Amino acid sequence: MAVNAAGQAASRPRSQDGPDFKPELIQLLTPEGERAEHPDYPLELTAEEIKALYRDLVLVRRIDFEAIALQRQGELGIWASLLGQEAAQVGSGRALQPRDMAFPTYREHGVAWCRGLDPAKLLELFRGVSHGGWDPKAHNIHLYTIVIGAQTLHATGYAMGIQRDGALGEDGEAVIAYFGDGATSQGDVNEAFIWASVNNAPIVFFCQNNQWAISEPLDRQTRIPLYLRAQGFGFPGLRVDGNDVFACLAVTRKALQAAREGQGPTLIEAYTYRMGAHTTTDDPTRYRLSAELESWKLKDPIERVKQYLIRSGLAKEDFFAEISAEADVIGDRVRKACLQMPDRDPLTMFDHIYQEPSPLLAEERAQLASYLSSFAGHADSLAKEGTR
Amino acid sequence: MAVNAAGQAASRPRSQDGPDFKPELIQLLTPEGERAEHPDYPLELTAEEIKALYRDLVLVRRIDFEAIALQRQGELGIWASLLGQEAAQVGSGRALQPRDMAFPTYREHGVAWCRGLDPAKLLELFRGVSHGGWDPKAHNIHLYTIVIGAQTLHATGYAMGIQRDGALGEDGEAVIAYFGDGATSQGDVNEAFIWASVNNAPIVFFCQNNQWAISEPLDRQTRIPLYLRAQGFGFPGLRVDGNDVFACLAVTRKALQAAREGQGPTLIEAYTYRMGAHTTTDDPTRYRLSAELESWKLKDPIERVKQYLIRSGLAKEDFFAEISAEADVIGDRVRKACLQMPDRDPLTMFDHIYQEPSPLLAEERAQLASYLSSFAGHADSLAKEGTR
Amino acid sequence: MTTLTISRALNEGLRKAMENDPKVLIMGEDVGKLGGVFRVTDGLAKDFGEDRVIDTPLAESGIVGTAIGLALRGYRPICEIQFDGFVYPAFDQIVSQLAKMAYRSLGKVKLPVVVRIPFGGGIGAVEHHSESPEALFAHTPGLRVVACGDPQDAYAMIQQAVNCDDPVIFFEPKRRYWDKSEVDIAGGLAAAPPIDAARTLVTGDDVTVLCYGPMVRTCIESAAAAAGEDTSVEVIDLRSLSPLDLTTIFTSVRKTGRCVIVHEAPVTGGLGAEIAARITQECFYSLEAPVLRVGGYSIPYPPSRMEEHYLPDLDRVLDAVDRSLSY
Amino acid sequence: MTTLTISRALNEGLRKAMENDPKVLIMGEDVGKLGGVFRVTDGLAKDFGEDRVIDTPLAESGIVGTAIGLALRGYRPICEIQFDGFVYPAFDQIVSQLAKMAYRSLGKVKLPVVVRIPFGGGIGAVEHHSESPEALFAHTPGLRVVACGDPQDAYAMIQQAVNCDDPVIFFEPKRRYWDKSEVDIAGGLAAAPPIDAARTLVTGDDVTVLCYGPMVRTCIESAAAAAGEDTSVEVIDLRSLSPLDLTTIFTSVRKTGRCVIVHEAPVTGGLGAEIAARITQECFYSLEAPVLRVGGYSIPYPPSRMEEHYLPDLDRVLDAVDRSLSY
Ligand SMILES: Cc1ncc(C[n+]2csc(CCOP(=O)(O)OP(=O)(O)O)c2C)c(N)n1
Ligand SMILES: Cc1ncc(C[n+]2csc(CCOP(=O)(O)OP(=O)(O)O)c2C)c(N)n1
Ligand SMILES: [Mg+2]
Ligand SMILES: [Mg+2]
Repeated sequence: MAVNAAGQAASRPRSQDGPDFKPELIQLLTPEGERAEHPDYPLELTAEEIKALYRDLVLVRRIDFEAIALQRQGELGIWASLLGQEAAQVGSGRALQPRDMAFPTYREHGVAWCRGLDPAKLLELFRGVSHGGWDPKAHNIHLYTIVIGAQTLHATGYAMGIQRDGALGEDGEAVIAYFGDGATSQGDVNEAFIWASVNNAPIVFFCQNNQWAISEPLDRQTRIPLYLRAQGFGFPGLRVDGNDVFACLAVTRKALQAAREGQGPTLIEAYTYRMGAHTTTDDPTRYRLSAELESWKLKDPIERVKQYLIRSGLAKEDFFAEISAEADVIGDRVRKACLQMPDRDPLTMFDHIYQEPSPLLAEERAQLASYLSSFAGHADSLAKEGTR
Repeated sequence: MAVNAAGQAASRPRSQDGPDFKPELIQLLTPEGERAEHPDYPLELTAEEIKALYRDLVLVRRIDFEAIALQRQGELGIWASLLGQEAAQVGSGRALQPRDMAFPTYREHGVAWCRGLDPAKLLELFRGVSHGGWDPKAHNIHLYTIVIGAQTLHATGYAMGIQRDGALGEDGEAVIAYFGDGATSQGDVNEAFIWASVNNAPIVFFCQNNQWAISEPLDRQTRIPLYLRAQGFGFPGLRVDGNDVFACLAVTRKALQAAREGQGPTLIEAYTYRMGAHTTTDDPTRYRLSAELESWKLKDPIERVKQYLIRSGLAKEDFFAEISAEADVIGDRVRKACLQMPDRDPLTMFDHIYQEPSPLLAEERAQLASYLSSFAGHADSLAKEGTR
Repeated sequence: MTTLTISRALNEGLRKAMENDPKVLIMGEDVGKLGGVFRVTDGLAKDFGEDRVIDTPLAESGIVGTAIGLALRGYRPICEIQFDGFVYPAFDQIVSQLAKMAYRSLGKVKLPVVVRIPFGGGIGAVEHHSESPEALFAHTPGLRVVACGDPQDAYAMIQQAVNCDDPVIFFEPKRRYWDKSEVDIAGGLAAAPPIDAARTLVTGDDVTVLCYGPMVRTCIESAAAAAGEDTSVEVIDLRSLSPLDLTTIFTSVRKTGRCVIVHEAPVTGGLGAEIAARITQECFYSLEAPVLRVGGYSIPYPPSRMEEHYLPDLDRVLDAVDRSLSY
Repeated sequence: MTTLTISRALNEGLRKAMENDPKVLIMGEDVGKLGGVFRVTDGLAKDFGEDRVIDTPLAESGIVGTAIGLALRGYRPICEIQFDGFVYPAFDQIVSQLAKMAYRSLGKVKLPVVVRIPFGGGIGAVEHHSESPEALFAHTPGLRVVACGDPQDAYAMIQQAVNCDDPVIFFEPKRRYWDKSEVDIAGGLAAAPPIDAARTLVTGDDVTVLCYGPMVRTCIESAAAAAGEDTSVEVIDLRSLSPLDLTTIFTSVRKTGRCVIVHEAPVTGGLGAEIAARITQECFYSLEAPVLRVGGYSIPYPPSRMEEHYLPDLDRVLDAVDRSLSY
């Protein structure tokens, strides 16, 4: 692929967004639930594996659904729904080895699920009990990062650590960094591309292009398909059907393995759609047409696996009923965990600023303690409060 | 040029830095002083035009030379030499129309010259008399920007202003943003690429790849040729021989005209070499081999124009002697301007913070004024000073 | 007089500014069709077009950096930073470019750029959505830093900020966006105090309380409560955080001899420190008590279910007033 | 005892830290072969290899962001920011990530990252090379902010910073890099004061002078000059700018009753404001005079040929001491 940039300059307009340019969309399972083949991505899955993927998809959607309901009922401050992006997250999440490390945004509930993180941990954040609070090492999933793009640099640095640990090779380690289409505009993400490329770091950049950054459509961030960004930095980029869990699994697995074996970074653009609002505080009817949503409904990531399972005779109604029942159980469990989640002692807000609290922090903590205790049972202070 | 990124992913390693990939280097004048042709960049220059370019090259080198000497003699705090980059700067600088706007770094003395800025203005900055102090509108050259990459966003915003003013078209306006190879790693520069691309802004990104960012060689910033960066953002990039003033003129002129006519941004990588130290405080012998320097000496940007003028019979010895004499005059003038440059009244350091000075600034100014006057002729305060 | 929320008052002010001068632009994330996540720019894209109300790529440095370029071209851009915690990626462009360009050019360049930042906590948000970074900008010479506290100021000050030829960091009290009160839209700007003037909202003799942004309402309520206990509190809305209106501050403190400063930002290194230090220096012999500061603790903004214990409230203001009086 | 410059003492300290722990890395622009523009990392790339002394791409956000990732992997990265004015592109990573990760994770994540910043003016440099941004970081909970003022502290504190499990912003007094004095290399760290302790360098009774970084030498010289005029000045090097060693400060001020704070950063909103406010609050009845502040004016750092008039010097310190005594 010798790129003649001079020729390109001479032959404006640009070909990559011209009408003649068709980005390839890697697909292994059509929206109708038919298996497709791709020469570079052979994928052999057992019936059990496919069913397990189906189960993941259904359960993460159910957890998401429950969280939305909890937010509506005032139990969560906010929730960022993954609706529509289940396949991208489960496919890539299941491509990871336990030893690999994942760096999520705020929407990767499906990835968190695949890593084995208790969904209640996520609720803690969205309920406002903590800013995350889990141990990234426990399940090799880093804390949610809210500042757009910042985690891509952390992921790249972590990958540089893998190199320094000599943990490459067939059984080596790799990193996956998640981010959205909007995030590709941030300086940090582009710097991460540079660091990863220059260091040939073992990292997969997994961009869920859900077509929207809150109210801004993709064309506010780029005028060419996003996966092409990688070629400007000297590493491969590809676009996969983000609603196809098989394809997401296959391309991510291959990219991770390449990374592990020292072949450096890959950018994966998972072409998908944010079926819901940006978060529970957003109202997408203000900025997008329902026709778009309807067209994406036909590409639902769960339905096509179900169709495939049915058509191929791998699963019957009882299997679907069973998963559905399990989903309800998990939904219930999530709900209970949320409702029973204790509030933290306000004084713990002073913990973990430094490894050892400074005298000033100790003093401030004591101030708040005495202030709080002034409300606790002291008749006179209560009376005083009454006058205010 | 349909890029099959999936195929690219499949066929690791990457082709753009593989041994089979030869980036095209656009050249219209060989190091030996022979005219070359390029189908996309026909260039017709009159003898007078070529001589004028030669004059520019010699004069800007002479100004640079004088500034280095002034720094050595303690008259300037520091100087960033353009030695070796004269063709890139003069070629691109002369491609600009007076109405176009240039955004320089701290090394674009040759561009400043082409824009008509008095070199004494540059000395003011490097002497520490002001941080710039010229009016960007006077010659349509913005202030020098020292923070790496920051000016590329200003340039892009300015270009968006041109669009809003409706000042596009054959006689329209365009912007050129200068930056170095190191700068391509900054988030800001990549964000500028995104803004320019998404807005199809009338801007030329002119990267002088002088192979070094202080002590860091190019491979610390990228693993593929820099001009290829543009394709990741959806606009054309090309590499030109940065020591070839004809080629720099031709490619920049064409890219500017394309920008003016609404065809959007271009990235030009001027492939050149920093012949001197990064600045007068730098010691390049600590990090680079003299052999490299020697090999680039053979590609000197001035010598090849001279050879061309001689061979083609366009100029004789008297012309070169005349330019050389003029250079000495200008060198002298620059030197005098520096030596005669008045220091500013210290109290002017309080000027131009806001359009109207705040009371606090007025108070601080008065404090300094009275403090300074306490040293001025007051016998007792002088005596007091003596004891300290 | 019209009853408006702060959000709406800002919207009306922006509309006026855009009507008055075709060079005024709005740029930011989701400011167009959506009208901003707080609806401050609601309807403006529709009425002024996408060339003047620009949904930008998602990058704050790019927003401020290109705004600077547009200003160099003669435009008057108003940047919206979606939330306080997302201004940091633009920090370099603000501190090293926006703040310093007039100085760098010896006054030959003006950058009439406004950077709007919804700030402060109290809305139950996740991390990075409740920051109060004003002290960082107030420590940066070359910037004007202002905060509005009520709909009338919101309406007038945003227009004054747009008209101002200096760069202005414009803080909006996020949790008060939906507070309503009367705004004199017809009256124009003539009656509005200058953008760099503090405003005495409650007159009192015993203690001066200084505040701005979201704490204005809290402090007015505190003054009312204190009045019920026969303490006469003077409440001053600083409005301009840099430069400070020191004359108004000193005059009041010389009268009362006591001062409490209230803000949401951590007390340590916050704006209150500067004000306390200046008051102490200039009003040393008038002070009956040390200047007291009420603000956030020296911790990152806590998770939202704890924020009520973090944020200064009526009780903590009154407590400080009492402590001041006890000296 | 060995006589070393501050630059060399830092170099020796870094070398020790790298020898002691293979997880210690150095990363930044030109830190490798060149040894940094101030030669602080001279020879380290040669001795520890390019995998441990990393010449990074030219982007400060990338430097700090990837350092965070390396720390998450168990490394202890030391980032060099080439000059103070170039830390701003990394501001978001420092303030929103580095400072907050321990808190975000409820202590499950530690980020032992050191960000070294040569700071301050006085070297005749162009714009952006003479900034003093320490107050911005001191206002950011979760960071430790320290400054060394002499070779001994440089040697010990850089090692303590590397050993510290909190993120540390480490300010180095640029214009003092070539100041020489005795360093106890053999003695190790046992004798060194803790990294968060202030140090009394000159004992005195009349006025307390607080300083750090490049102003330490200035203030010691001022104390000597004042002694010649029978004024007994106590000079304290703060060393830790956040958290502050308030005990040492208060003890001294309670003794002297007067205090002058000296730093290069603009007085307005500078660290001196916080210290002055705290002293006034805690030592109110001990104060004979308001705490006075000596520092930069409320302007961007001026062109270098004016900097001598901008920077606090012996005369301005003594002037403030005199003013303090005149109350
Ligand atoms: C630096 C920064 N700026 C702004 C925001 C506010 N914000 C949160 S999500 C979002 C849109 C993100 O879009 P995208 O990257 O496509 O991810 P998606 O939400 O679609 O998954 C914005 C602007 C932020 N979190 N961080
Ligand atoms: C944001 C920022 N970081 C660091 C520096 C210090 N610095 C000045 S020039 C330079 C190297 C620039 O290299 P390049 O972009 O290739 O331009 P060149 O100097 O080679 O012309 C560095 C690191 C700076 N000016 N700005
Ligand atoms: Mg998106
Ligand atoms: Mg270079």
